[in-house]
Amino acid sequence: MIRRDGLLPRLGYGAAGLGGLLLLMEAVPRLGLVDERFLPPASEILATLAAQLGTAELWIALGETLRGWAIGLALAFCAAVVAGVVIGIVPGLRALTSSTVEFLRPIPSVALVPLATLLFGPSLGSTLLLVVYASFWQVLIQVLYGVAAVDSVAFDTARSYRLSAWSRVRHLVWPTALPYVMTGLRLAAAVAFILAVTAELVIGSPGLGAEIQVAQSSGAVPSVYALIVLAGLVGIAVNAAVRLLERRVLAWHPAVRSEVAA
Amino acid sequence: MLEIHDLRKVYESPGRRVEAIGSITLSVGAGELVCVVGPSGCGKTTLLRCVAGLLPVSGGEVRVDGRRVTGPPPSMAVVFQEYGRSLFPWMTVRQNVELPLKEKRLPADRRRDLVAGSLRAVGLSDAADAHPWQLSGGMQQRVAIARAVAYEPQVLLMDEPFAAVDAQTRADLEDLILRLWRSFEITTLFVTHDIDEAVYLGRRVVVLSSSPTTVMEDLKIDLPAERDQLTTRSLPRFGELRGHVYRQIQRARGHSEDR
Amino acid sequence: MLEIHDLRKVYESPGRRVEAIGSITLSVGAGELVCVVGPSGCGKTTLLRCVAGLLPVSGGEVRVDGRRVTGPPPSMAVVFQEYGRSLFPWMTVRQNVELPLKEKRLPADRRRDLVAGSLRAVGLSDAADAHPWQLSGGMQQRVAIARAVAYEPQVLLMDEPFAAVDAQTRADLEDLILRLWRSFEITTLFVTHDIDEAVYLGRRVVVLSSSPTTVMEDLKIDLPAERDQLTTRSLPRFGELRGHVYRQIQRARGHSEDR
Amino acid sequence: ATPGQGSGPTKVNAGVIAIVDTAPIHLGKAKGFFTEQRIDLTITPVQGGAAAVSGAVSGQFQFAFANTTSLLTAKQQGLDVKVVANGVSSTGEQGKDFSAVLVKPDSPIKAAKDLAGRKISVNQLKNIGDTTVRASVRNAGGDPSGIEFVELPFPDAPAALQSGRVDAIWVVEPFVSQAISQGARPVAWNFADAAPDLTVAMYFTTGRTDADLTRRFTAAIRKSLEYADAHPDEVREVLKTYTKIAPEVIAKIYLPKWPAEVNKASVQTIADLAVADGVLKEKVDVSALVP
Amino acid sequence: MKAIRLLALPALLVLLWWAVSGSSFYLPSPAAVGRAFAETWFSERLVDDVLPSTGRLLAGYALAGLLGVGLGVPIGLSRRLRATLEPVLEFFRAVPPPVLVPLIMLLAGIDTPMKVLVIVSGCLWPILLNTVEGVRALDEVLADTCRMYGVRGASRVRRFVLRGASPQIMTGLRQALSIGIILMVISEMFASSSGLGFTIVLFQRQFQIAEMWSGILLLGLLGLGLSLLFRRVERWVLAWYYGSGAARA
Ligand SMILES: Nc1ncnc2c1ncn2[C@@H]1O[C@H](COP(=O)(O)OP(=O)(O)OP(=O)(O)O)[C@@H](O)[C@H]1O
Ligand SMILES: Nc1ncnc2c1ncn2[C@@H]1O[C@H](COP(=O)(O)OP(=O)(O)OP(=O)(O)O)[C@@H](O)[C@H]1O
Ligand SMILES: [Mg+2]
Ligand SMILES: [Mg+2]
Repeated sequence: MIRRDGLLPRLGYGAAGLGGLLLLMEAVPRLGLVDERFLPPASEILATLAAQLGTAELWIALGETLRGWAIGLALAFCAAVVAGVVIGIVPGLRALTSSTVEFLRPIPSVALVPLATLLFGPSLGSTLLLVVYASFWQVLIQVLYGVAAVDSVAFDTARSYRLSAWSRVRHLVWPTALPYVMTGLRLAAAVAFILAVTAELVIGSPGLGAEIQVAQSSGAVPSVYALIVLAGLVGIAVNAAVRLLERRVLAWHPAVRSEVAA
Repeated sequence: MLEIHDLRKVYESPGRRVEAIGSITLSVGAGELVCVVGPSGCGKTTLLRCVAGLLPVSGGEVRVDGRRVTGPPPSMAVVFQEYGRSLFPWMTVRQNVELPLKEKRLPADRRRDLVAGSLRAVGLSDAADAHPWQLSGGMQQRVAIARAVAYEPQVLLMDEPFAAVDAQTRADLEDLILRLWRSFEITTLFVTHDIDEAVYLGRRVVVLSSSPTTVMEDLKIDLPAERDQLTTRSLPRFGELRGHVYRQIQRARGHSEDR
Repeated sequence: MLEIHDLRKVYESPGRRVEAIGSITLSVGAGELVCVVGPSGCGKTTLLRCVAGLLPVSGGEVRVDGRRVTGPPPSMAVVFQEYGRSLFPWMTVRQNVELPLKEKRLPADRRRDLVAGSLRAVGLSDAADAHPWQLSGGMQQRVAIARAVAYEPQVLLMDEPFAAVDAQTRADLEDLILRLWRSFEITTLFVTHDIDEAVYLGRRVVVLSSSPTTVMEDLKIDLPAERDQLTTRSLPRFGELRGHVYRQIQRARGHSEDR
Repeated sequence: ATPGQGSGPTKVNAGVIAIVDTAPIHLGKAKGFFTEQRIDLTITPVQGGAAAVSGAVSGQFQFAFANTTSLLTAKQQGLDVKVVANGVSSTGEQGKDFSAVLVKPDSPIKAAKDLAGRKISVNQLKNIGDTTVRASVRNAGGDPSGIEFVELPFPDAPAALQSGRVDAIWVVEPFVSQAISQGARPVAWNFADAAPDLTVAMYFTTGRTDADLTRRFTAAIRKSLEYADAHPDEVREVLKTYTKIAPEVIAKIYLPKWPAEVNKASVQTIADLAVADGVLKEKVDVSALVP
Repeated sequence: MKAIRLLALPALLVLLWWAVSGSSFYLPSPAAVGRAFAETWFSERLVDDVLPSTGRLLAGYALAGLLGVGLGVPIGLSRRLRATLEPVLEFFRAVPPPVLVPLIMLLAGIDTPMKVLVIVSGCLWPILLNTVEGVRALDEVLADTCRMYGVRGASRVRRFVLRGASPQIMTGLRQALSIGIILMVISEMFASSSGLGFTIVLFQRQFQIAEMWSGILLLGLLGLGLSLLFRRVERWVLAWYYGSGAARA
C-alpha cells in the first residue's frame, strides 16, 4: 500500500497555499486596487517584518504575549474540560447551568476590560482574565457536544461492566469527546491568542498588542501589517502543533486513520 | 437467579409507538442455561436489555439474585448484538478485554492470564494488538465474547453472539460456552436465531411470539447433559426438538401476520 | 461478468501488516450465483470490497463486464456486513430504500412501487416510516436487503446478509433472492457462513482458505436448478455437498493453525 | 506607602497614552526630573482616556493623562479625579497646530463653514473632537447641528477620507502632517478655533494619592513640560523612543504647546460647549476639577 | 420545575453579585443596573441601536454559516484542498479582529457591510473548523454505501455529507452564535455612531457604569434568547441524532 500524501507533499501544498496568498497580497496594492499607503504590498510588509525580527524588542513583546497566551489557554482548557465533562455526565447539571452558560457566553471579553483593570490593572492578570474568559467557552461547548456524542451501545457496554464514573470518563467519554475537544483546542488557541493581543492593545499591558497599538497610533502602516503577519504566522505554528498532537492522540479515529493510510 | 415477572416494554417516540414486549414471565435458575428464540423483531434484544438493567421497563419487574433490577447488576456480562459498536475503537483488542478486569481491580498478572486465555479461546491471540476496526466482523464479535468470558461473570447475557462467525468457529465457540458454563455454573441467557444451536446449548429453550411478545413455549430440552457436536446433534431426539421449535417459530410468525 | 485475476490485498498500518488476500483468481459468469464461504477473518469482506471498487487492490485486477474496476461500477448493489452502519440514521426506512432510486432518476410512482414491493418482500411494510435505529438488528438487515433489491442491480454483492434474522425469515429471504436471481438474471456473489445456505443457494460454492487467502476449492453444485427449502435440502446429494464443504472449511482453518 | 524624608524613591505608575502629546513625561523621565523628586516612574501605555481614568480610579495608576472632555465627564459621573498639571495645549495658531480637520484636495469644502451637514470622522464620539469641530463651524458662521460624526480611529481616518467614505476627518499629529503630505487639505484648526490656548489634556490623580507625592509629581511634571516646550528638538528625539512614527514625519510634525499652567478659562469653555452640544448632561464646576 | 432548574443558578449568581457590589465604582448593585436597564433600553434606543445591531448580527451570522459550511464541506472532503488552504485559513484565524478591522474598512468601507464582514470574520471559524472535522469523521460504511448506489455530487453532499456532519456543524453554529454577538460589539467600536455595541462602549467611556452593565446584561439576554431559539432548531435538525443512540444526550 502506498501513502498518498506524506508529510512533505503536505507541506508542499501548504506552501503553495501561502504562496498564493502572498501573491494576492502583493498584487492587490500593486495593481492599485487599494492604496499602497494603506495596504503596503507583501514584499514591503515582509521586509519590515524581517527588519523588526532583528530587534530584541519584538522578541520580548512576542515572548510576553505568548506567555499570557500559554498560561491563559492552559487554565481555560483545563477548567473547561473539567467543567464540560462534569456538566455533561452528571444528570441534571446541564439543565441547571445551561441558562447561565448561554447568558455569559456572548458577553464580549472586551466589555470586561473595566472589571479586569479594576481587579488586576495593566498586568498579566488582566490579560489572563480576558484570555481565560474568552477561550473557556470555546472549549466548554465543544466538550459538551463531545460528551453527548458517546455511542449508546458503547455506553451500555461500560455500564454493564460496571465501569466506575472515573473509568467511564477516562475510557469512554474522553476518547469520544476528543475529536471535539481537539477542535475546541484549535478554536481556543486562536481565541486566546487574539485576546492576548487585544488585551494588550486595549489595556496596554506589554506585548505584541501594545506594539501594534503604538505602531497604529504612529501611523506606521507597514509596521502594523508586519505585526499582523507575525500574529498570523504564530497562528499557523500553533495549528501545526495541535495537528501534530491530534495525529498522536486520535490515531484510531476515522478522520485521522484515513489521513495516515490511503 | 433471574426472575422476570410480567415484564412489559413499550417504545414511545413521536409518531411511533411499538409495544415490543406484551408480557413476559420467565425465570432462570442459578447456573442454568436458557436459550431464547423468536422471530426477528420480536423483542429478544429488548428483553435482554431490560434484564441487564440498561432499559427502563414499562411494567412488571426483573429480579436478579432476588434484588430488583434498576441498573446493571454486579458481575453480569453482556455480549451485544451490535458487537461492532460495543468495542472501543481507541483501544486495542487486548485493552478492550482488559478494561473490565482493571475495573474489578484484579492484579496485573491475573489480568494478563485472563486476557491471554480468553483471546486464545476465541482464536484471536494473534490479533491482541490490533484495533477493532482492523478486524473482520467475525473477529470483532469474538473480541466481544472474549471480553465477556474474561470477566468471569455470574450471569451472562448473549445476544446472537455467533451470528458473524463461520460454522466451524461457531461450533468451537458453542463448546467454549458450554465448557465455561459447566465449570463455573454461569447463569446464562442466550439469544440466537439458530434453532440447532438453541437446542444444542440450552437446558431450556424459550420461544417468543412476535410482538406484542409473550412466551409462546418454554421447552425443556431432555437431551443428555454431556453434549457433543457430533453425537448430540445426530440423536433422533435432537431432530424432534429441533423440528418442534421450528414449527413453533413458524407459528409465532404466522400469528403476527394474522394481525 | 465478474473476473478476478490474481487479486492480492495487504492491509498496512503502522505496526501491523495483514496479508488479507494472498491471491484469488475467480470468475463469475453473467447471471450466475456464486456463494463464498471461508473461515472468519479469511478475507471475504475484503474480496467483496475489492470487487465493488471500494478498496484499492494491492495487486492483480478485477474486471466487471470487461471493464477494469477502479471505482464502484454502475448498477451494482452491495449489502454490507455492517448493515447497521450502512443505513442512514437521519432517513426513514422508506427514504433509505428510495435514495438510490432517486439517484437513478426513476419517476416517483415507479419508485413508490419498487420501495413498497421490496419492503413487502422482506416483511417490513409496517416499518416504512420508522428510522433505522428504531428497528431490531434483523429488521435493519432486511432494510439493507430491501434497498439492494429495489435498486434492480445487474450485479449483487451480499456479505452475510441473513446473519441477523431468524431461521424462518432466513428461508424466506433465501427464496426471495433465488426468485429475483432467476427472474432478472442478476449476477450474484454471496458471502455466507451458513454452509447449508451456500449449498442451497449457490450454483457454485467457492471455499476460501484462511489468510493469506487463496481459493481452496471451487465447487460446482450439481443439484437440480429448481430449488425448494424442503425437497432440495432433503436430497442425499445436498447432504454430501454440505459435508464436503464443511470438511473443506475445517481444512482451511486447520491450515491456518499450522502456520 | 508614604516614604519619609530621606527614604528611598517612591514607586509611581503613570498611565499615559503613547502619542506626541505625552512627550514631556517621557522626556522628563529621561532627563531625571522625576528622580530628582525621589520618584521612580514607570510609564504604562494606555489606549485612551477612559482606560487611564479607570486605571487611576482603581488604583493601578497614581497619575494618568486624559483629555479635558474625558476628565469633565468623569467628574460629572462623580469619579474622584483631580488635575495636577497641564497635559498638552493647542498652539492657538491657525495652520500650525497639532490638530486639524482635513478634506480631500478636490473637495468642495473650502472652509470650516462648509463642513455643516457633512460626514466627519472623529476618534471618539461625544468627546473633545466633536465639541471643538462644532466650535470651528460655529465660529465660521456655519450651523453645526447637521454634522454627522462617525467614529474612526485616527490611523484609519486618512484611508476613509481618500476613498470618500467620509467628507472630512479630524486628526491629530502625526496624522495631520502625514495626510497633508499625501495631499489632504486642512479646512479648520479646531483646537485653535475652540478657545485661545486651549488646554487639550491634563495629568490627574485621585483622592487616594497622598498630598506630598502629588506635590512632588506636580513639580516634576511641570519641570518636564517647561523643558519640553523649550526644547522641541529633544522632543523630536524622544518621540523616536516610544512611538513608531517615521523619522521623516517626526521632523515635520507640528508640535503642540506644553505650558505648565492649565488654562482654566479654556477648560470652562470646553465644559460649556460640551453642555451645549449635549455631550455633558449639566454644567460642571471646573474649579472642583482643576484646583 | 423546569423553570426552577433554569433559574436557580442565575438567582444564586445575582445574590452573589448583590453581596459583593457597592464596594467599587465599577461594580454597581443589581438594583442600580436594573434601574439603568429599564431607563436605557426601554426607549428609542431599542429601535435605533438594538434592532439594527441585531439585524447586522443575524446577517453576519447567516453569511458566516453559508460560508463556513460551503467552504468546510469541500475542504473536509478533499485532503489536498485541506493541505493547501489550512495554513492560509489558520493565518487569518490568528489575526485579532480588532486589527483586522482597518483592513476590512479598506475593502468594504465603514458602513453596514464592514460591520457584517467583521461579524463574519469571527463567526466563520468555529463553523468552518467544525464542518471540516465533521466531514472528515463521516462514517466509512455510509460513505461506501453512497459510492455503491451512485449517490454522488450535490445529492451526496445534501443527503449524506451535510446530514452526517450535522452534529458537528451544529456545534460550530452554536459556538458562532455567541461569537457573533461579541464581534457585533467589536465591529461597532469602529466607524460607528449607533448600535448596541457602540452604546456600551460609549457608556464605558463616559463612566456611566450602571448603564454599561445594563448593556452587558442585554447582550447576555440577547445571547440567551438566541440560544434558546437555536436549541429549538437543533432539536429538530438533530432529532435523528439524539434519538438514534449515536449520541446519548
Ligand atoms: N429504540 C427503539 N425505538 C423504537 N422502537 C424500537 C427501538 N428498539 C427496538 N424497537 C422495536 O421493538 C421491537 C423489538 O425489537 P428488538 O430489537 O428487541 O427485537 P429482536 O427480537 O432483538 O429482533 P432481532 O432478532 O431482529 O434482533 C421491534 O419492533 C423494534 O422495531
Ligand atoms: N481496515 C483494516 N485494517 C487492517 N486490517 C484489516 C482491515 N480490515 C480487515 N483487516 C484484516 O484482514 C483480514 C480479513 O478481513 P475480512 O474482513 O475480509 O474477513 P472476513 O472474511 O470478512 O471475515 P468475517 O467472516 O469474520 O467477516 C482480517 O485478518 C482482518 O484483521
Ligand atoms: Mg436483536
Ligand atoms: Mg466479513
